[in-house]
Amino acid sequence: MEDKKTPLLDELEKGDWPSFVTEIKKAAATKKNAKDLLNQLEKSYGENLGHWKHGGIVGVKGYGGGVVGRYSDSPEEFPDVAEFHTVRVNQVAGFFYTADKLRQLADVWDKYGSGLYNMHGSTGDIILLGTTTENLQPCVDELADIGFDLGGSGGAMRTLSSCVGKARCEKACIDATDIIRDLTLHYQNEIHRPAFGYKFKIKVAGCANDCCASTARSDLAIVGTWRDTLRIDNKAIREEYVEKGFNIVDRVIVKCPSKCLSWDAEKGVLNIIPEDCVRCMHCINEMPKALRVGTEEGATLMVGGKVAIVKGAMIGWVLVPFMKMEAPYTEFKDLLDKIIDWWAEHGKNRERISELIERMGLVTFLKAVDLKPLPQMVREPRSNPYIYWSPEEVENNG
Amino acid sequence: MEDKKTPLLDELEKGDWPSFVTEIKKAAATKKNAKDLLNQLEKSYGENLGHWKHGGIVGVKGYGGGVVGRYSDSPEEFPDVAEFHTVRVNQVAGFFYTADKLRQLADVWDKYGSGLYNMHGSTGDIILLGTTTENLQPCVDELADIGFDLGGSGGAMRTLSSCVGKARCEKACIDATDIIRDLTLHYQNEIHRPAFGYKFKIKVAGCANDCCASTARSDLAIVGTWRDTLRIDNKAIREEYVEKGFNIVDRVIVKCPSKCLSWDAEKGVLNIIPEDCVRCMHCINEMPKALRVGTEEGATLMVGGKVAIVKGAMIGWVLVPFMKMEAPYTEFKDLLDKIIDWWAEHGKNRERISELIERMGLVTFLKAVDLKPLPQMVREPRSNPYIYWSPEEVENNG
Amino acid sequence: MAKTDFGPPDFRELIPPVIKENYGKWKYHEVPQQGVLRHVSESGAVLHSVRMASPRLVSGDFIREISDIAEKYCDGYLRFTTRNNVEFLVSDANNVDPLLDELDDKGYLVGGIGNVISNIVHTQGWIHCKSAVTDASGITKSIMDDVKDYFTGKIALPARCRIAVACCINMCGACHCSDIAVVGIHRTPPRIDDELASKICEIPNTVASCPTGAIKPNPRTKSVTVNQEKCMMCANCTVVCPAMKIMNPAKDGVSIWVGGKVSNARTAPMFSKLAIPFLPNNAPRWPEVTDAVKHLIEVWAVNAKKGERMGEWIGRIGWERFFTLTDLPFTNQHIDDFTTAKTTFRSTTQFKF
Amino acid sequence: MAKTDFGPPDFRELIPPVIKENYGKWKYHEVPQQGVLRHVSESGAVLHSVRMASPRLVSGDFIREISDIAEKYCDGYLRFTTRNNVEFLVSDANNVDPLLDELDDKGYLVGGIGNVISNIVHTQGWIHCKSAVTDASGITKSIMDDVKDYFTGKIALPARCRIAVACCINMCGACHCSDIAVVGIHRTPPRIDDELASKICEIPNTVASCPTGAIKPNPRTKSVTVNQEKCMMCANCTVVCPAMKIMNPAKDGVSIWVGGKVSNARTAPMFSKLAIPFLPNNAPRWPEVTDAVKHLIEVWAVNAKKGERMGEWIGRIGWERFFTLTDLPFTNQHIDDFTTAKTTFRSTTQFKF
Ligand code: SRM
Ligand code: SRM
Ligand code: SRM
Ligand code: SRM
Ligand code: SF4
Ligand code: SF4
Ligand code: SF4
Ligand code: SF4
Ligand code: SF4
Ligand code: SF4
Ligand code: SF4
Ligand code: SF4
Repeated sequence: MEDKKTPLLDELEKGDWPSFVTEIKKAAATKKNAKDLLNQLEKSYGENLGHWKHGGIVGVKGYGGGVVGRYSDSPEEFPDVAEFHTVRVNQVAGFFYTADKLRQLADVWDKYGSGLYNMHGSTGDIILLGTTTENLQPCVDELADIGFDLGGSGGAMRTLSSCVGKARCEKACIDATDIIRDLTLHYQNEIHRPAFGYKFKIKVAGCANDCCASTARSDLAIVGTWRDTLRIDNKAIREEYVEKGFNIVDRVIVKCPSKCLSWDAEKGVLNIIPEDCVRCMHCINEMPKALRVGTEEGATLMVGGKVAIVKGAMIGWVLVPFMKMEAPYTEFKDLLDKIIDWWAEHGKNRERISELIERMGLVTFLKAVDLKPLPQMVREPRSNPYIYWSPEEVENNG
Repeated sequence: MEDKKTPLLDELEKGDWPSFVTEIKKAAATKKNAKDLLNQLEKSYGENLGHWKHGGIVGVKGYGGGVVGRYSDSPEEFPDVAEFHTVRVNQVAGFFYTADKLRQLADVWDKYGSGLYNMHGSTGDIILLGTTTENLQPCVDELADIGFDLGGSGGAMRTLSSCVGKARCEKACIDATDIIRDLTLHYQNEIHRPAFGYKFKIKVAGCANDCCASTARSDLAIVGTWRDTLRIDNKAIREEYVEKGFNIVDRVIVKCPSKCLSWDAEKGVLNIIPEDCVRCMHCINEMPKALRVGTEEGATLMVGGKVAIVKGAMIGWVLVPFMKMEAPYTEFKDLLDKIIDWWAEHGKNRERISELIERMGLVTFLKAVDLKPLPQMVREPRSNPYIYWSPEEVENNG
Repeated sequence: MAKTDFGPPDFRELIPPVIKENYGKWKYHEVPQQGVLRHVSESGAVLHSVRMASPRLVSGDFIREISDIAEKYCDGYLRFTTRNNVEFLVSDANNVDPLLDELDDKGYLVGGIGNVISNIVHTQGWIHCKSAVTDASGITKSIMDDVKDYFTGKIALPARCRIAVACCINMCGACHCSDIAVVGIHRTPPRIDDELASKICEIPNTVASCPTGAIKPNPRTKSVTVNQEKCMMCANCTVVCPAMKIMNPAKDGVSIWVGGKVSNARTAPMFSKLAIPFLPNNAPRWPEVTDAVKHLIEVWAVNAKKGERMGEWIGRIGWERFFTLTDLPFTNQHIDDFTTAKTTFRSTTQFKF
Repeated sequence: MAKTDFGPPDFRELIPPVIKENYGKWKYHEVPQQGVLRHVSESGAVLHSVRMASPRLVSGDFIREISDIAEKYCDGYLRFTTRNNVEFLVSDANNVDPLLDELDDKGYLVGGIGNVISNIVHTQGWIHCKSAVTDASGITKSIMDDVKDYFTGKIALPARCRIAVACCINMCGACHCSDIAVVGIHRTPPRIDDELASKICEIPNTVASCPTGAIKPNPRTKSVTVNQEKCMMCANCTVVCPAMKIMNPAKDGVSIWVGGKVSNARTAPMFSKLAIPFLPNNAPRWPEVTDAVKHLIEVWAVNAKKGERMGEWIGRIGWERFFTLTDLPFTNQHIDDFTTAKTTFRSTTQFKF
């Protein structure tokens, strides 16, 4: 392998933001495939064209997914990335690591792969970026030895991820990291052996700030909330905020989406109409030392988040307004199983759950998963007068 | 014809609101068809079932529409409404009448019809309610003698209607009644000889209060507006309103949708950010003695309003943000002709213009009628990444 | 051959002199009392308009009677409003009170201006339409009898409330954008007379007429079939193909929709949304319907802020709260499943319990 | 046979003692300086988290280096954020400043907290994905070099601004809900290798893959045809059928979308909307793209009120004003024509000129 020049990519070593090119070069110092990755990438930069081939399925024993096969379309020119498969390694919940754990991982990957990583992929996995077909099995075996298992790919439940949750956040209403730990273990088979028509993603956010973008990009999002009243420490409001010049009216009161807050400047007291609060988190975000989430904690389940392919992007919508989330999360798992069953039965190839619901109707879906219609599920009732009545509903209703 | 009892309908003579049953009875005193209408209606009330037949085309010489054929499905039982056609008579713009004109109308209708009217139909016509096939032609002839012409029906331009406009309203920014008078005369052929695939409705509202529900129920709505700044008489605000206890902040300032108003209580002055005003009319509505519409008057054209059949209801949307409306309204007519041409060319049977636009795409429509895309036309740009590029656009753009 | 295409009488010949002179010069108006508008021109000229309720479906007697009244007090000038009320155009201010007295004597109701319930916009019903599921005039009369104190202004309201009634989902009027709309509905799919259909049905048109794609050609019978699970009982096919019958007196009924508006004042125009999917078609006075309408008005009137129309009030409190405050059940029927249904799904965790 | 299905390491064994002890008991946090979070527990215990920028695509050297740092200052404990920054979890408050110093010495950037531009969420690009129209890592690096003062907090912003970059419209990430999203796009329809297609194309799947229904089977060639007027160049068919090729280096490019968000704070989550339909794919530093992003940030920063995110600001001023303030052209491409397009049409006369 000759030492090719990469003038275009070198441009991306300039500037203060840490450079991925520098990282690839670091790996390339010892790894031929990292070097050829750089070379092929330089070619792409020159031509405005990627050089990975379409297709190519690879796998490891006992798993149906977790690796993404990748082949160069110019193997003669870039022989060391002729095969350059990705290994999706299930991340630790909350993305917590120790130095030791990371070094163990680096040791294995130095041995079998490019020495390049995505920390982390958008779904949440540790992406080990590039190895050969031959190296896959031993790599995965040794990852197992250090306690790392594969994540999901293909028509499977995908690797679950969450925000940091109760581990490091005062706002968490549910134990986000424990939930994904528990569900990940419970659904190992669904994650590792693609048997669905398409991907199914679950993400867990401790509260409505949604620090893991769960409603935007998971088929089922679990978002922490509370049922009682948020906790107000008026003394702290006065001392930590108002008396220090914080404009509580401008910053909080007028921005409350449900207009349920008022500030009694005379008494120095924040009043709330608890039943009107939509638990948007804003007031708590603005005055973290004085306001806290309520104590009757649970989750809102949001179904259907995804990006555009095929029927358009969707932000997940309310499926269950409130569910207690207590280990072992049996109520949740029962519901999830029903959802997956219905989707498996009716979903077409490459049809996400929200597209199936759109095609068959939300009511049909609710019936299938034994949920009652609730106004919380919709922004507004229907406006077009095309109303379906089942014969039973006509009988029971006048 | 025996004198049947109508116990059910008699119930509707009770109460203080003027009773249509009483009206029918008044006509029935001299008109056999009114009497049988009552009888058939009583039967409908008893059975929860209408008794008009499906179909039946009738017409008068020189016209393709303007009458709605109607036949009883029980002609033996109700011989006097065996034929009971409606005549749609084009109303006077602004619904203005004199006693003489109304009496002339009543004389003709007493002679040929049931003596029953809808003043007015939802589209705007005077509905002469019920006559025989035989009487249609002489009735229409004598209506012509007193200056009344037919309105529209079927796949035609429908009878135009408007609010009272400049005739009696200080808010009118366009001469609504003159516009429909002019357009009605200009489009007589399109109104009287159905040649379209479906109905096409035009309504004109003098301002955004839309007192004739134009954007909700016309394929093309002309809504008055202005381009400069609304006129503010601060003295009148103070004297007629604020000093009389009118809470200008609660009633006006906080309700301005674009938050472009502020009240300087000290100076007694209302401030406006003119370019932010969206001309919603609210502040003017609340303080008619102090605020007035601007002086640079014109109209916003809204396309596509309709109810649900087939593809769902639509509220008309902005097609032309601002057009001067000066007689003889040539600019408007040119645009309207292009719209109708495109619809005629591409529309399917029973496809309203908004459905056609939805099917073919708003951009295709804009190109066909020579309008440039404007942000005013949409609430927001697209969110799904399915972008069409014509080969020319690709050429001209990088 | 008769004269054609001459259009309606010219309004300019039918307006009173005060309007002719002050056309386009009106400066402001006030409402000296409910039912009376006083428009003042830049010239100082004044026009009083007195608004009187009309049943819309009227007799020649009525036409002649209002003509007589107009002659007596208004030099013969009058008009109708876009909601079918009568307006007497009084040029001589001295005539206003005598006119009001006469109307009162004759039992006519005066009102309909501003924050009130004005006349109901309604449709033909069994009186003249073949598609009618119910009778719009009858429901209108029954409701207006009950709410007439809101028309005359005897009871105050937070804002105007526009009611519309349609006898079928064709909704000839503005039901789809009304504060309260009453709409006749079917709840059973059409029955097909295959024999007849094979002769007269234009099958492609019939198939195309179905908004939900429930109709398929049936080559065997040379007719069509309806997929019952997809049929939303809209009756559109029955307009296109006379061999499809959907009337079902035992099961048809009435639905109620709320929160629409058409004006652009403050808020954009809004569609009405389903509040009550079914009430019985209980002629001659539809007590379930009138009770429901009254109930909706009362809950709104008590809870809305001044100036908040039905849809604006619901916009502030949210639909979930609307259903608790009105104590109406939320059912399968409320959830949209038509083409843009997904835009109605609540894709935020912001909601009230 | 190897061990399978055991799942990832248990996070409970990888969190520092202070977290173990105060798990679920955190009371509040503050930000003593940009890049540093100070979480305080109900017990009074304190945890400092120091956030450091990462290029996401990292080498073993990087992994070892951050491990070493973590060992030195954090007993080896660290984590990554959901936007791929590194967080050092410092239990001993005395270690915060030395850690910051070392990071500074090594040239690492610290920041990303609160009303800033945090790390860009991006995708594989030419580095690993076969569908990439552009290189996400390269664009990300180019943008972040330009806006790093917003990351470190050197320049203040009205609110947080989340940027995402995707190399194709599959948008692996949250481009569809980001304050600013950069997305690679095609502008020419796929070319079909009929010969190949006749052999390998699963025609029904390919037809079904097209969101706009542009693909029809072609029985003659045993392949498919694409209706060029309906094709929106989404490339989805090329994923399903390898005989369809859409890459076109001369015409492909980059689009920019704005105003999305995912949090439910104040306002509901929002989709990003098209701001700039096309910019050239100008590697290695995409100056047109970085300029556009900077421009958008600057116009927003100057005009938004404190606390207003991009989409909230646009929501207040309206899109028509957005286009005038940013001086961006409004084109045919901005107008939606997908399935729910009509819900984007402005059905009110309320707009700004
Ligand atoms: C690696 C990763 C991007 C990254 O750099 O982080 C990725 C990479 C690919 N995604 Fe993705 N997606 C990745 C997260 C996402 C996300 C974000 C998420 O999961 O939170 C999304 C949006 C959310 C969603 O699922 O809707 C996403 C939406 C897609 C789509 C569009 C799906 C849709 O329904 O619209 C496709 C297209 C497809 O499946 O055919 C896709 C397809 C792909 C493929 C498999 C395309 C292909 O066939 O080659 C990419 C493989 C690239 C490679 O060579 O590794 N990827 N993809 C992410 C997975 C890493 C991980 O496991 O952690
Ligand atoms: C008479 C009138 C109702 C009334 O009592 O006022 C009426 C009556 C009928 N309408 Fe209408 N429509 C009447 C105004 C409307 C309006 C309101 C308007 O024009 O402002 C609408 C809603 C606005 C719109 O056009 O979208 C309206 C939307 C419909 C529709 C649904 C159209 C759609 O695109 O969704 C139909 C169904 C059809 O055309 O097949 C329809 C069909 C009908 C038919 C022709 C049904 C039929 O085939 O028999 C009705 C004839 C009844 C009869 O026996 O006279 N009518 N119709 C109105 C016309 C009177 C007039 O000329 O002044
Ligand atoms: C007479 C009439 C026009 C006509 O050509 O016939 C008319 C006349 C006036 N309207 Fe209207 N409107 C008339 C139907 C409408 C309609 C259409 C409808 O109801 O079908 C609307 C739209 C209703 C809706 O949004 O659903 C309408 C929405 C308004 C508004 C805005 C209301 C709001 O949403 O806040 C105003 C402003 C106001 O009241 O201050 C207004 C104001 C007025 C003013 C004050 C205008 C003026 O300065 O003269 C007129 C008298 C007030 C009144 O009646 O309350 N007019 N007005 C119509 C009387 C109908 C009736 O008999 O009740
Ligand atoms: C560390 C992290 C969670 C994790 O598990 O990794 C996190 C942590 C915190 N978030 Fe977050 N958020 C994190 C990603 C997110 C995301 C997801 C994303 O950006 O992809 C969002 C949604 C963004 C969106 O809406 O598009 C997010 C929306 C918020 C919000 C609501 C912001 C708003 O719209 O007003 C808050 C509230 C606040 O800032 O006061 C918040 C608040 C916080 C707090 C203050 C919570 C706490 O009390 O500890 C944490 C530190 C503040 C900070 O970073 O500004 N976090 N936060 C993520 C850091 C990402 C990074 O490196 O920059
Ligand atoms: S989503 Fe809520 S609980 Fe989770 S990290 Fe963000 S603020 Fe904390
Ligand atoms: S959480 Fe949101 S809705 Fe509830 S009181 Fe605070 S700002 Fe208002
Ligand atoms: S629409 Fe405007 S101009 Fe016409 S009557 Fe109503 S308020 Fe007056
Ligand atoms: S017309 Fe409407 S938008 Fe304009 S200033 Fe008045 S209230 Fe505001
Ligand atoms: S609403 Fe239906 S039934 Fe009533 S008039 Fe219109 S078409 Fe006829
Ligand atoms: S009633 Fe409506 S939904 Fe049912 S088959 Fe006929 S057209 Fe289709
Ligand atoms: S956005 Fe497209 S090109 Fe980029 S990683 Fe995802 S699928 Fe591949
Ligand atoms: S690129 Fe997309 S729109 Fe074009 S044919 Fe392929 S799937 Fe259809």
